[in-house]
Parts: sequence; structure tokens; C-alpha cells
Amino acid sequence: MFNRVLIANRGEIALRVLRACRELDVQTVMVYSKADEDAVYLRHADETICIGPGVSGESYLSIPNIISAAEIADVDAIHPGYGFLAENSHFAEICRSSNIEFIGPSAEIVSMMGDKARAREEAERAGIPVVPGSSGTISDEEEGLAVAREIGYPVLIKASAGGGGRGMRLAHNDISLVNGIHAARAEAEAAFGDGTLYMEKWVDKPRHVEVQILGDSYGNIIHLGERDCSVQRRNQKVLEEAPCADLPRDVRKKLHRSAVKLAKSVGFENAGTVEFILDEDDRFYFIEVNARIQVEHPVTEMITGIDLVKEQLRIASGDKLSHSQDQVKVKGHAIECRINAEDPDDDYRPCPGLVTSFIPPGGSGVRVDTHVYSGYRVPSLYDSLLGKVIVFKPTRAEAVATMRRALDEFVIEGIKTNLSLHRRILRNSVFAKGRYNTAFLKEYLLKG
Amino acid sequence: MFNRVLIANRGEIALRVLRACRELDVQTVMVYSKADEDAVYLRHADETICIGPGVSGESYLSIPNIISAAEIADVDAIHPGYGFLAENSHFAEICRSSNIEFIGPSAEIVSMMGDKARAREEAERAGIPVVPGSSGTISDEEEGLAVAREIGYPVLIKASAGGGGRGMRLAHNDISLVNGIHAARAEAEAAFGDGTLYMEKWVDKPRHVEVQILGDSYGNIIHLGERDCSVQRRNQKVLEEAPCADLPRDVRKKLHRSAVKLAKSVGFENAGTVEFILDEDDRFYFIEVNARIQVEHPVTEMITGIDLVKEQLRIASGDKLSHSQDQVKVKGHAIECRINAEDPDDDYRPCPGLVTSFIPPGGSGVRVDTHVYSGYRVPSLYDSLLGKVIVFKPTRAEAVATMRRALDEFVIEGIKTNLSLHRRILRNSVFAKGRYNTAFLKEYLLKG
Amino acid sequence: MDLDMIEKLLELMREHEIVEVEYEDPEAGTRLKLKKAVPPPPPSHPVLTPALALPAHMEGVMPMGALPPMAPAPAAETPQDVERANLTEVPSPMVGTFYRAVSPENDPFVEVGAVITDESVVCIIEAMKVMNEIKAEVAGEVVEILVQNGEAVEFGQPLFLVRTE
Amino acid sequence: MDLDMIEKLLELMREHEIVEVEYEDPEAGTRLKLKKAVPPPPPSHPVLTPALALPAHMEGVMPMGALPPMAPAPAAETPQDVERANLTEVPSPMVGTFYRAVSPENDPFVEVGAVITDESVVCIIEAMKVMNEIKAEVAGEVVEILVQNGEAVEFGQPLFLVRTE
Repeated sequence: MFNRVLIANRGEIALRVLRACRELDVQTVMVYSKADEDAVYLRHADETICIGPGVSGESYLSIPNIISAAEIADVDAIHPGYGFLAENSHFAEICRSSNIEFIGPSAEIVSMMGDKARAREEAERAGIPVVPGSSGTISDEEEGLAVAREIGYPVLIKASAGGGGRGMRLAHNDISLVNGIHAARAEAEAAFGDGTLYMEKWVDKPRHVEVQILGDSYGNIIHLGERDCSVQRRNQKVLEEAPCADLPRDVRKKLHRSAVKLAKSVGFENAGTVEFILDEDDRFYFIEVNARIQVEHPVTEMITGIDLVKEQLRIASGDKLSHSQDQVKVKGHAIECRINAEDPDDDYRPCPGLVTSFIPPGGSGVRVDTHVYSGYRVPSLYDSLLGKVIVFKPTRAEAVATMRRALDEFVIEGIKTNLSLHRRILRNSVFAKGRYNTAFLKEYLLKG
Repeated sequence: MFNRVLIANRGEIALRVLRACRELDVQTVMVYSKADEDAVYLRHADETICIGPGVSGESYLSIPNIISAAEIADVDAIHPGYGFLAENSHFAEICRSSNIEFIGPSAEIVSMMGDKARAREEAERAGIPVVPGSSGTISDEEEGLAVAREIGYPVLIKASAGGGGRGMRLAHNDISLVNGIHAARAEAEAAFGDGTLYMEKWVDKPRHVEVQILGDSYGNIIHLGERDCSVQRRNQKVLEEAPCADLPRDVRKKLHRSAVKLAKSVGFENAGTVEFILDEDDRFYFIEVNARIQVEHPVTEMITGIDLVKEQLRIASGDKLSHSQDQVKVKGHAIECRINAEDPDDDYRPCPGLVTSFIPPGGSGVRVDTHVYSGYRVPSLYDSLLGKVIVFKPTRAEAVATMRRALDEFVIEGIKTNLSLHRRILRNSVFAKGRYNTAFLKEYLLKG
Repeated sequence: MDLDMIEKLLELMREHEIVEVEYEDPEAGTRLKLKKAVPPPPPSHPVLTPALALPAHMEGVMPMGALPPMAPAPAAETPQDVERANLTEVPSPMVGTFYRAVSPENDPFVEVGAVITDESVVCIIEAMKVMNEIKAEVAGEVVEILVQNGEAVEFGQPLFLVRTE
Repeated sequence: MDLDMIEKLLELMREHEIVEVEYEDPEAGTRLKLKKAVPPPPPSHPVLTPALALPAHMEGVMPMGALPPMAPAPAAETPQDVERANLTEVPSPMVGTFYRAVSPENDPFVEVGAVITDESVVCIIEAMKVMNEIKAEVAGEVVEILVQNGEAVEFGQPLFLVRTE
């Protein structure tokens, strides 16, 4: 195991990684920006280093500053968390050349999976179903029109380097396709410096289900079951659960096998997620691979009893997987609610500021992952995630009941949050039945 | 299930019971004293009723006030929590005569188990080993001397109505025995209004191990494994764990069987604990039965996955036990630390006051049961328990590591607490080995 | 925070007839509270609703049954026309049911306008089937009866408003 | 807070008919509450003290390595005997290793007493094997060099103290 690890992130995931390190007796170095300098969670690190001003580009996204801090603090490895530099292959590369272990997949895998069109090709090669679409990228309008004629409208134009819905357009006919290609290319070039596009058939109201993967450096790959992440708002996940509540046994098995097959075929190492969409007939299609720990990883930890961040640390330090596939037992049901600082009455606008009172829920079956406390000031510079409430109970019905009471007793004053949205989701009858898709929030809750 | 339950307690256990009720969709009525009127946890109840001034005798211990509140609020049942009226057979009796279900054993069982000499006799009758001593009570010095001659010094003089170490004396010879009998009788009369005494041989440095019992109204009794409660300070439990870390398999089995046997022989119903002491050769002796939910119940919940307070509610409402003995599977390891408002530098004197900052630990494997938050004022009138940190992990070593980091990240400012004591226990090598007895704290930690 | 500022605040309070000021500066970590002498606010506790004057609002939309509505703030119910001086509440000394008379056939112990002594029985509170006669513990004139006959009352809940000499 | 101030406060309370004063200054660790004899006040609002000046001390005995002290606050390094006027710190613009000279054989860029301009190179900070020349960005006289040669520095850490005109 490593002696000393630098945590190149902030907020709840920085604290999550720190907890895993402390439990493994690994020393921690936390880097922070000026905007985070008063945060109490920094107290728990063995060493803290200020790496720049509040703006991320000069601190949490500054590769030179983070590498310098790692060298000064003499760490063996860097955990990037999620977001920021977690899927930056250049950063992974520089870590390697600096003799610092990057806790995640290799730079090559990060790069391959970051190119969505390339990942799609890899999935096709491995025999995993992908949404009908272009084989590889599309170079111009002509090619786009040809693909559209073949797969039929509506189609989705997507950026290879894409993420978070940017560089994405829906087209219902030739005219909107041509316009969409131009708009998506311009947006992708502006956002990612790369205007490469590909196309997929539009799947209406899909479910979003993803499979957690672990791979070690000896070629062993296992899956840890799936998560249903269909409760989304503008392509952003709001609530996740594991296992997926309504999935035929054979589909579930095929999903798991497909994920493992793809991970094996590309030589995936460390922790990652293979994401799929399912249409209303439970046909599934690969969409992408996330080559990092995800926000929603705790639901998988609860149903398997496996600590994913500790596994990341073990794998990166050269250990073999601590569980064989047979040893992974899925038990019980877990739900996670992401609590954001945002105003539910004003189009969920981010809402930073001073948290005057913060009383997290507790008791049986409740886990809270948060860096927030009474008196914490939510900076305006970073994302609005305040923390996550995770419940774990023997059955889904019990998990729903526990999450309801946990949300009801959660007190957050001083800033607006999305607690009320979660309270409504947990009392919605469609959600209670367990089968819902990515249109659920819009159809049942956001309309009013 | 009940429609509406009154919670006749305060603090963390009142919130614990409320959580179970909410998850079962049972309405809650919380009673409170003037000293607790500002507590935020009262907000979570469906109804709250002030039942008197701060002093317990006129509020939480006032049977007329609580029964009146129950009648006004039209509840089906009362949950007494622990302490206060939880083991008051008169209260259980009045509930029955008022057609309100008392959530606990019958008044007869509460009364029988409250009489320690009587409970000892019942154990002997059921063939459970008891510490050598008087058969029944001792009426005078002569009888005491005769018993002492038979079982040999040192002996312990105990009050039948006793609890918390009051009315208890250790005697090493005839003179201290005679003095001890007088002193214990006077103390017991003052404390309990009952000077009845009995005697036991003194077991040096025993381990304190208890077995959790559940019984329904159809005569079914199961056990939920044992807890090791040997980390004690002046007969007060400080830290508990489940299962007991060092117990030969046959002794463990016998302990469980003995507990079930005793519970069956007296017709025990609802939740209770059979307490034993073990000498250094793992010979065990019955000491007493606690006919109520206990502070340390969460460790058993964690290793069995069974919610004990929900079981109490189900049993009291007439349901059969939801698990057979075969269905109870003990898995993993749990530890609980009781966090008290007390000054570790001043003989652990209770330390009420304003909690200016309260940041509980969180993350994987950590459960916190507390009613405290930043801005809460700990009243000086009640016991000093602020809450409990419970950890659950696959192995004891992992549980210890998780508890260490949980204690390290727990921030409580404004008042003194025993966090530092727990941090020392969790880093003690004797504790780490898992075999320790009731002298542990005194020998290894309190001295230095 | 210094005395000058406090003095200035007090003057502003007088000028604007402010009775209570609370001031917090989380940045500086200071907190100040100033409160003027006013007569006790009248009766107010709605029966069997928590007498919890809760801080701030609970965030966002509240699901059904999640958190019961709070008792209206006492100040809101203060009758504006009563004289503020010399008014005292008679609080309930126990939890129970409030009765104004020994039985429905009898006259009430007191009506508004009645002049009472410390020893006057003003009502009955039934608790655990026992009828408890409640004495005023204060002398004066009954100005208002704050609870309806047959209503449940909690400990400390004001029952009568009495004008003392 | 001293007796004089309390006395002054009490006078103000009388003058303005104030019945209650609460004052907290967690920074100074002081808390004061003054309350006059008055009829029972209305149910008080529970104050969720948000004024959490956090750091303070951690409670009780800290186990080894449990909670290390935070990076020293820049202010703590300000020498107490220097004149406060016209002193400016030159902060480190990056994380790295501080060197006073181009190489061990060379003379330091500046010594105490040196007069510098905005453009003067005052040190080198090595980050990712790159030697970065750091300019003063302030003109004046170097009063103190706050970091040892070869020490690691974090972003914003004061490197030099400069007396400006």
C-alpha cells in the first residue's frame, strides 16, 4: 500500500478519499484553493497545501500546481476524485512521467474512453450492442444525411469529446440535421477544442443503467452489479439506486457480462462504469465508459459491502482484486439522493452562501457523505453538490421509507437546496413502483 | 400496527423511536419538558405536548402527566425508551388499565426482573449458572456471615432493587461484611425505598457479555447474538461491540441457549437483554435481565440487519416475530462509542452547556444516533449522553480502523466531551487484541 | 461591537418603538440581543400544537405529513386593544382537559369580569380521570378566558388573563 | 469585557427600558447575558447559533496524527516588532521550492536592505523541474526574508516583507 497520497480534489469526494486513506493507514496530503482554505475537512489531512486562487483553472485544474505540490509533499500517488482532472489523460501521463501513481486507469484508457466515438467503436468490436448510428465519426453533412437515411429519424448528433450535454443536438429531419451538425460542431469546438462528431439513433425515454467495474493490473475484471440512474434533470443525475428495481434476470445478467467483456477487451484497470440505455422493451445499448470513481458509487458499496475507494487504492498500489466474481454478493437495496445548493423555485439556479444550520439525518440504515456543517460557506466557484444521503435496507420498500424520513429530518438553513425535490420524488407513486425512465422527473415532477 | 404512538422519553432514544415509527408510517406524539422545548428533534413529531417543568420527577417521570398526554393525544401505545419509566412496572400496569399498550414486557415481567434477587432465583430454577451466593435474599448479618463462610471471601453485597452500583458493597472479611450490610441496606433504602439485600461471590475482573432477546406474544423467543460491554467506568458502559471478539464457539452457543431458556421459562415478551459475567476461564454466570431496549442496541442491529425498535413495535401490536432463529444471521462486526458531555480532565464530571459546533462523522460504515446539533444547549438536568457513533464493517480490524477515523473527524466544540477517551481506547493495544475485561479502562487508560 | 453602537441601537429602538433586536455577524462571530420590557403576550398556544416557536422556515416544499405546521407566533395573536400593564397569565399546572365548571349543568367558576383571589378555584383540569380544581394563584380581575371548555391543555399553557392591581 | 462595560450596559438598559441583553463574541470566547426581573417572557425562539467561528481548539486530547495543525496563517508570521505602516508581503504565486539564487554558487537575488522595483527578480521557485523567476511586483526596501533557501512554499505564502514608500 502507498505511504502517502495526495488528494487532488475538494468537497465531499476529497473527504471520501481521505476517509479511505485514513482507514488504510495511508497519510494524506490535501491540496486546496484560497476559496476553500477555511473548510473544516482540511483539518483531517496529515498535510495541506494551498495550490492557487479560487478559480479552478489556476488551482484544482492546474496540473503544474498539483504536480509541484505532490513533489514537495513527496507522495507516492494522486487520487483525482471525480471531475476536475479525473479524466484528463494528459494529467495521468504527467503523473506517470513524474513517477507518481495516478489512481485510476492508464492514460491510454482514459484517453480512449474520453473519445466517445472511439469508445463506441470498441464496444462494437467487443460485440456489445450500441445504439444504431454512424460507424465512427461523421466528417460532413453528406455523411450525416446518409447515416440518418439508414437509421431513420430522429437522430442524436454528439461530440466525440463531449460530456454534460454540450455539443449535442437532436434532429427530426434533414434540415434540422444540417443545422444541428453545424451548431454541435461549433459548440464542441468551443467547449472541448475538438469539433469531431458522431451520430446515434434517438432512443425515446430510455432508462439509464450503469454497471460498476473493477479491474486489477493482472487482467482480472469483475462487476459489482448495476445502478439505475434514470432520475435525471437535463442529463444530470439527481438520485440513484442499486440494484435496478425492475430488470428481467436475463437482461441483468447480459448487462453485467457485456460490461465485463468490454472492460476486458480494452484492458481496463482500476474502477470504472459502463453506461447503458434501455428502451421500453428492455433492449440495452452501450453509451459510454466513465474511467473514474463516480458520485453515486456509495449505492454499490452498500449492496456489495465493498469499499470502492479502498479498492482503487489497493489496485493502484499493485494488489490483486480482493474479491473474485463469485465472492461479490449483492444484498439489500440502496438509494442515494444528491443534495445540491440550488433554488427549486428559480429553475434550480445554484445557490451558494452561508449555511446557518446543517443537521444531517442519522440513525439506522442512513449514511451521509458530506463536507458541509453549520457555519460552512458554500463557495460560488464550484459545483453545487452539498453532499449525499445514502440509505441501505433489506428491501426497496424499506429503503424508500428510510429515505423519506431521512429527507424529512434533514435541516439545512441559510441557503436554498433541492431537498424538497427529493421529498417529492420519494413520495411519487411512479417512483415507488420502481420502473421509471429519464423522462420521469420532467413528466411527473418538474411540470408542477 | 399501531396508528399513533406516544414517545415517553427525550434525547437520542426519543429520536431513535421516532425514526422507527416514521419508517413504519406510525404517527408520533412526543412529550417534552420545559427544559427541552427548543430541541429541534421535536419538530419531526406529528404532535408534541409539554408535560411539565425540567425536573424529571414532574415531567419524564410523572406517570399522571404522561398518561394524561396519552389520553389527550389519543394514542394506541407508549414507547418508554430506556431509563425514566422504561422499567417501572407500576407504569406498565397503569398503561394496561388505561387501555394503552406499553411497548415492552408485561408489568409482571418488568417487576420480576426489577427484583434482582428474584431474577437470580428464576435463573437458578431454569438451570442457568449464577454466581455462587445467597439463595434468595439475606435477612440479617447472621445469614450473611453464613453465606460468606460457604462461598468464601471476597463477596459482593447487592440490593435487590439495585442498579447503577447503588446499594452495592464489596467485603473481604467478616468485619467489612457486617459493615457493608448496614451501609448497603441504608443506601438501598434511601435510593430505592427497599433495603432488601442478597449476596454473591466476587468475580475478579470479569468480562461483561449480554445476549439480545426478542419474544412475541405467541411464546416464540429468539436471540440476536451477544454484545461485549466490558469497557466500563464505575459500572457504566462506555463502548460496546458485537459480536464478542474472543469467545470459544461452545461458550458462545451456551450463552445464547441459556438466555433463550431463561426468557422462555419466565414467558418473556418484547425486547430484552440477558446479562452475564465471564471469568478468566470463560465460565459464565447470569447476573440480570434488562427488560427494555438498551443504549447499545444498535451494534446488534448492525450485525443482524434487524431493526430492534421496529420489532418492539411489531411485537407490541400483536405481530409474530418476523424472523425465526434460523433466519438470524450474524455478519460483520460493529462497535459503538457513547459520546458524553463530560470533562475528561475533571473526573468525567458532566458538562452541560451550549454546543457551538457539532460536526458528526459520516461516510462508509458509520452510523450516528444523536439529537445534538450546532446550537443545541445540553440541559444540566438529564444524563450526559450526547449520542452514539456506531461503525459496521466486515471484520473487527476494519471496524476499529473506521471507528478511529470517525472519532478523529468528530468535531464538538463549546462543551467538554469524552471523545478523547474513546480515541485512546481505539488506539490501545489490549483493546485492539479484542480480549479485555471490566478492569480494562481502569488499568490501561484511566491511570495515565 | 462596542458600547457606542449599542447605545445608538437603543436610541433607534426607542425612536421606532422596536421591542427586540437580534444581531448576528457570522463573519465576526458576534451575536447581540436586546429586548425591551413588555407585558407577557396573551394566550396563544393552540391546543395540542407544539409550543415550539421554530427558527426560520423549513426549506422548500414540505411533503404531506412531513413536518407539521408550526404554532402561529404568539405575537401575532396579541389583541391590540388590551392595556399592556398589570396583566398576568394563569398557566396550566398539568396536562389534561380543561373544564370551566364542575359539570355541564353548573355555572362556570369564573366569567370575564370576575374578581378573584389567589385561592379562587377558576377551573377544573381532568387528568387520568381525576378532576383537579385549579386555583388562580393570583388576585385581580379576569380579563380573558383563553381556552374553550373541554379543550386539551398542556403543561404551562396560559388559561386565563388576569389584570392585577 | 470588563466590569465597567457591564455597568455601562446596565445603565443603558435602565435608560432604555431594556429587559434582556445577550452578547456573544466566540472569537474572544466571551458571552454575556443580562436579564431583568420581568413577568414570564413568551416562548423563546431557539437560536441556532450559526455564528460558528470554527477553528478554536479541538476538544480534549488529540491522538497522534489525528488532526494536524493547519498550515500556519500568514498573519502569524508577521514579526510583532516591525512597524505596521508601509509594509507589504510578496506572496508566492505558485507551489514549489524556494531558492534565493540561481545556483548555490551564485549570490542571492536580494538581501535584507536591498532596494527593489516591481520588476526585480527576487527569487526562483522550482515547480515541475522548471525554475521560475519571481518578480517582486512591488517596489521598496526588503525588510525581511520569510522563507529559508530550499524550503517548499505553497500558493500565497509570504516570501518577503517589503517597506514601500
